[in-house]
Amino acid sequence: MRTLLSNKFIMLGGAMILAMLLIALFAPLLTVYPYDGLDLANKNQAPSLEHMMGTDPYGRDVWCRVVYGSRVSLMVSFAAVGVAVVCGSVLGIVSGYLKGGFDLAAGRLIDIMMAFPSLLLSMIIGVALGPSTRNMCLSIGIPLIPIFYRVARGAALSVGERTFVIASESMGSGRFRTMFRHVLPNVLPQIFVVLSMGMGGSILAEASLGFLGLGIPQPTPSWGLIVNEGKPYMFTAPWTTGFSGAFIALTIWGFNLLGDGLRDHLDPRV
Amino acid sequence: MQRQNKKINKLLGFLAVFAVLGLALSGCGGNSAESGGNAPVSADAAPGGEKVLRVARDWEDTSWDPVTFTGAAQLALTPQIFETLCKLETDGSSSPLLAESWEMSPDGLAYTFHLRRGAQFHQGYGEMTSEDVKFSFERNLDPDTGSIHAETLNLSNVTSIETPDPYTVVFNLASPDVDFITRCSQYSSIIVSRAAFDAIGLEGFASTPVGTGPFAYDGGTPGVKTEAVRFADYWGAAPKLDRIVYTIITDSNVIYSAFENGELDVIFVYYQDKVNEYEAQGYSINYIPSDQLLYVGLNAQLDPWTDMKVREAFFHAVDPQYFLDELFYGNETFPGGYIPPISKYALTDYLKPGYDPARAKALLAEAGYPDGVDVTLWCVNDELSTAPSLIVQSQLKESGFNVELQMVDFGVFIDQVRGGTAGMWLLYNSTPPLADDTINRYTSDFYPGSNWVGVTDPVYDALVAEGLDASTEEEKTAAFEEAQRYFLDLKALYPISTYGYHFITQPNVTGAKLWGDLALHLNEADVG
Amino acid sequence: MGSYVLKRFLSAVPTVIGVFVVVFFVIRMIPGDPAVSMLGSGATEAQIQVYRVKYGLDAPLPVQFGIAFRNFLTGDLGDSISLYKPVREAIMERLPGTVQLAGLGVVAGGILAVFLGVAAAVFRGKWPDLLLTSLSSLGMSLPTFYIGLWVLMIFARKLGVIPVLSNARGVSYWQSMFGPLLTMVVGETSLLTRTTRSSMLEIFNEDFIRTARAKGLPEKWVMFRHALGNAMIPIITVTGYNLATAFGGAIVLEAVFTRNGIGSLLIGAINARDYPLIQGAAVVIAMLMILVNIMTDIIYGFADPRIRVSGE
Amino acid sequence: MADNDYLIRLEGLTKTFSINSSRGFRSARLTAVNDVSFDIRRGEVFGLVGESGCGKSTLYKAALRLIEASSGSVYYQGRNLYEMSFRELMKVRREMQVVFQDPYDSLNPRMTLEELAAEPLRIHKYGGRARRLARTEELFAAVGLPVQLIKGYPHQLSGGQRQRLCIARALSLSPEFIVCDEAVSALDVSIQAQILNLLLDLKEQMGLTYLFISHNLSVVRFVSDRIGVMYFGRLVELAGKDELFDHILHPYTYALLSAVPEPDPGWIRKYAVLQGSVPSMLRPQAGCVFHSRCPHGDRLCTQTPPELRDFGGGHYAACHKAGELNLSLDTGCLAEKG
Repeated sequence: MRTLLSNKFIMLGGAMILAMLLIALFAPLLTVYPYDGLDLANKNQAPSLEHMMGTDPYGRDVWCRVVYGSRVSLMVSFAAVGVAVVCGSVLGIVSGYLKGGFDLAAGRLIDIMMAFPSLLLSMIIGVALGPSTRNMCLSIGIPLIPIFYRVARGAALSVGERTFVIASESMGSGRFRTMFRHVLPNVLPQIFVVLSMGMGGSILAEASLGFLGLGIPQPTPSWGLIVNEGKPYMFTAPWTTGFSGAFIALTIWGFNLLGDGLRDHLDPRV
Repeated sequence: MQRQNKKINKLLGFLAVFAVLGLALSGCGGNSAESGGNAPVSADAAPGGEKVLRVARDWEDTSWDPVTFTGAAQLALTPQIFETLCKLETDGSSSPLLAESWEMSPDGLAYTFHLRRGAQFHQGYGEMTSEDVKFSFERNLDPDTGSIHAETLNLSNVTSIETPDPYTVVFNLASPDVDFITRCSQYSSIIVSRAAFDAIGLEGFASTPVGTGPFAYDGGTPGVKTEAVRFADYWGAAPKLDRIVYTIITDSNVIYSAFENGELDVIFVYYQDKVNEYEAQGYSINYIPSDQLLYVGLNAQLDPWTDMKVREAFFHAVDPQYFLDELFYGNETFPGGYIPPISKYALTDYLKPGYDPARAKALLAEAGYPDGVDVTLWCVNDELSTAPSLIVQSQLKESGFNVELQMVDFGVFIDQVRGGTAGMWLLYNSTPPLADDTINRYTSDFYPGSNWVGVTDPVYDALVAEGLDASTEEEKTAAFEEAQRYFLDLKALYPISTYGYHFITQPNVTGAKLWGDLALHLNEADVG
Repeated sequence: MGSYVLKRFLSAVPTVIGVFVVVFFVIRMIPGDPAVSMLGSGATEAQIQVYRVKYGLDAPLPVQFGIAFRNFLTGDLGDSISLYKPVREAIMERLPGTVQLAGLGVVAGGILAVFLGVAAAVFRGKWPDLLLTSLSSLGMSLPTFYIGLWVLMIFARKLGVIPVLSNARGVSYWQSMFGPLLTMVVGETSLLTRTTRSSMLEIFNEDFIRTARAKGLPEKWVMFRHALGNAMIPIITVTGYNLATAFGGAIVLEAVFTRNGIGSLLIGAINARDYPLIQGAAVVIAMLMILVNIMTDIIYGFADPRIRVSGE
Repeated sequence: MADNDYLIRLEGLTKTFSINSSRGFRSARLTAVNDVSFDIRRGEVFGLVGESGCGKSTLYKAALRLIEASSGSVYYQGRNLYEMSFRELMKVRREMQVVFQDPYDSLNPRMTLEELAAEPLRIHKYGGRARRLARTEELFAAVGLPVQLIKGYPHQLSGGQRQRLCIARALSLSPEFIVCDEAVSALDVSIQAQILNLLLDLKEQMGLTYLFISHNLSVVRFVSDRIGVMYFGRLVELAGKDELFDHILHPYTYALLSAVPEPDPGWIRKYAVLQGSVPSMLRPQAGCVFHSRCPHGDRLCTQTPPELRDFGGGHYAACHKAGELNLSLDTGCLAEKG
């Protein structure tokens, strides 16, 4: 019963994410109009046969903007989670395995990061580094580090006690080699489960920053930006924010479902 | 079984504690929030049919001390509270306000003002006298007031201010200043009460305004909400409104829905299509010719703009007509100069739009860029600048300029242009009614702080100096116009269009007037 | 137990100081000068210099840090550049708004979620479970601002039940709270329903549930006294941590519902490069988050003796 | 016993842990290994017995410097491990290997058997891939594992086979000294015998020296040449295998050995059940650690801790009354069935 349910989640979530990836991949084929440029003459037009999702306040086709936006949003989110996974896991494993002074120092650093609401930390870092797609990866990634740090540290603490790790040390393997060869491979499955949660959080952060006007700067189309562009006409021309918001929600939902399925599947207890 | 119950009771007890804690937090928050500005007064019109005007804006000066006011256009509640010696009319002339009359000495070195009698300050700080006028001007020179008006008031030219009697003030100047009267009708020369300053000091001035205007300050939270109530012993005609409530809402979207919901009476709208929409729905539309110009600046010290041909090519690459038609729906005009038409001394018909992409391409080829040149356009990432920058980008592409857009936060933008590292930028430039500052800023010694276009040309400097020292208006006008023509020929700044915006009122609101200082005065406003 | 609490608070002190130091230096990396941001693009060099001297912005960075840090230790957060008033006063004015929104949102969301979670657990595998689980994970996926905008549109514009301007005159306290609260509850309930469901499922497999049923206790009794009683521990913990993250959500909500909490104060401060205000607000938010985390740990410790003894 | 033909010598080895209890800030100190000294001769199987928790495992970890001892020193072939640099220590580790108790937990589930066996070779850079593979196949043969399993994963092996792989791994660098930490305790009896015989055969073939740690007395008796008895972190008695069983000197050893079930049905064994409470590790008592449970304890025992004295023939005991007590297993507790 449990695996059936969780498999259903994995399939459903996986399907949604796959759809998004395909849309991002085959963007040029799916779009007729240019995603950038300007056509003020027919701005804010309701969805019609011609423009499936209507046009945005600058006269561009919303469907094309959203499709190309998926490329940037997914790329930034994957990169941000990448940054978070690498930093968080490495810090977590070294803290969990070495314990001692490093664990205290890293713990303190992570506490500081967790003392900020993640959106606030993204805002401050985003504005400090300046608005560029590359900096966005950092400003969204850094607040996600604590999530992976805690999981990695917990796992490293328990794996560190396992006999084969002590055996490896007794064989004369250096601490870092032991960590890399023995601790890391056995910590990865737990990190993998949290990965999908991280992805959901990252896309949500990109959209929220976009909404507050602190997201990816104007020319590069991203979901957060499209929402921000449509915001002034939210009530008179709701389709711009509506459809981009829907894409954001669907993608996050996909990742959450995938995360649930994975956790149920991997975690025998539930 | 017994032990089990005890445990669960304890747990449920904790949940209750946690819930109560949450509510308590919010409970105690509740009442203080009540006092914090959204007092649950009953229906909107307070008892006894008090006439309340609800104004909304997306930004405001958060300090009430006049020394910190930076621009006329943003003022909304301040004009109702403070007054100046003279009132600037829309035609540029000045008429009596706190000063009943004034005369200038034949040699133009002394101005004598005869003050109105019985003009009272708010909050019982007594009658306005010449002492207050002297204090209001001289405090701008005191470094720790942090005043930014010493320059705009040209105080360095004022040798002394005499107060022979409580109702007469004499300003002695070192050299004649043709626009002295205009300076005395600007927001930088607001008259404040010396007695009030002695009582509440600088901090007090920042949080509570004390003026002589028709409405007096009545509490509020800066950056959130402020209220002003009718001033009983106002010297002039008593205002019809009882109270003005003035709210700051950053999200323009929310301002519109609140206005359409009838929760606001007066709002300021920057988007032309929104204005047309409201016009169609029968709201009353009032155009404010703003002191702002939409322009694109070029830094003549940076490549590729050092080459005159490239700048010329740029001038042929921009089509202002598209902006006027598509962006501003014909409500704005091509300024023809870098000083807004409503400002004094503005040269308005010198520059002619010369949109000619072919010519631009040819010029670029001559300048050594046969297959186009890569340039960067810096602009602020607010809703206003997005559309124009995209238009500039697409237009320039046709003439061989591949434009990379850098839409950045205001602080970052200013850092770039003031640092002299921005090659090309787009901005709404604001100029006070007196154009002296704007003309003066492009002289060499202001580079790069204010002179972002990198023009360091001695001829222009000389012409500007000549204008500033002119003793008669005709001389000043001639010199300034010559200077403007020279500057425009340098092709370092392309003014695209004038930029005004609208204030829109509910149909039942009447009498909101616009003075020469481009601020909305509600002396005669009424909620019908 | 007392020393456990004392130890937690002491360990929080370096974190708060760390937050202050981090914010101090990171915001100074932000390009753009507070003086220029305040004075606008038309400001001349002289005006800017006057301004910088007044707020001590021209002193070398270490000196500025020394002054700010000493004041911070004595509890003085300095004066806000953009609001011309002490930072503490500006924050205290806006803090109740955010705390009450976050507090009420999480508690109301929590209570609703407990029932939905139990229902999902009871009907495990059947349609209510699938519906509730999918809905809750959808609820978690919708960005806060998205829900907020639609709530504003439906309730304020179409139904006119609540005012668009929550801080307008004549608006009752509950009217102004309805919109943001509803938005927050949607998010919080989704988060907690899943926790309740999984902790209930976990409890179902425990032996004492089987013994309770074996003794012939009525199903309802078993469900609420035994199962829910023990499932409360993870629920309380997640509720506590949600309260901490709810402050983040409040920032966006305040932008949508014109609520003047500490979130909108902070956004304004960042745009105006108001260094003292950003530092003050960030530190206060950090203290709130830490306080809530410690409180949750304490309640968690009380509720579950096992945790308290091992003193993790 | 000549001074220098020992392989490894422990001198006053002590290890204390500090545990910060959640109560407050006082951190209690727990002495797991308390001033233990003994030698292990080359080619010998040195058995170490004691109740679980008496510090046996901590002792070998401190001896191999896998954990840092609080005081004392360990001489391996004349060189003190605690004075070596990290790099030198790593080189010496090649000659000292460990076989662990739980075969299921001592093999990384995500590595193939070949990688597992060859890991020590890779760590110490022993020749190229081909030579490593050859060496691995040689080891598989030595421990009686079918070579075709080389590509398989740990979960495909039985308990006995996994322990054989652990032994193969330990032998890969042809070490001098192997510590068997409860090496057979996790296996069922039939497999235990095979592994024990394999260990003894390998000792003969490769001239190895074992430190064989176990709580199972009959296994230790079968394998060891000399046996040390530990109680509460201290070495209480040390003697040759037969000498120990025939002339017990320390009361604790007597109680311990009397608990060994008598295989011969003809005899009924009376078990010397110990009274009194086990002292708490956190608050060490004065005098002999065993006095609270020792039937022969007197005032002297409660004051001065007994030294490990030599009673001739390599028989040492740490008890004031050693030699005076009648602790023989036969008379003390064996009676013919009625």
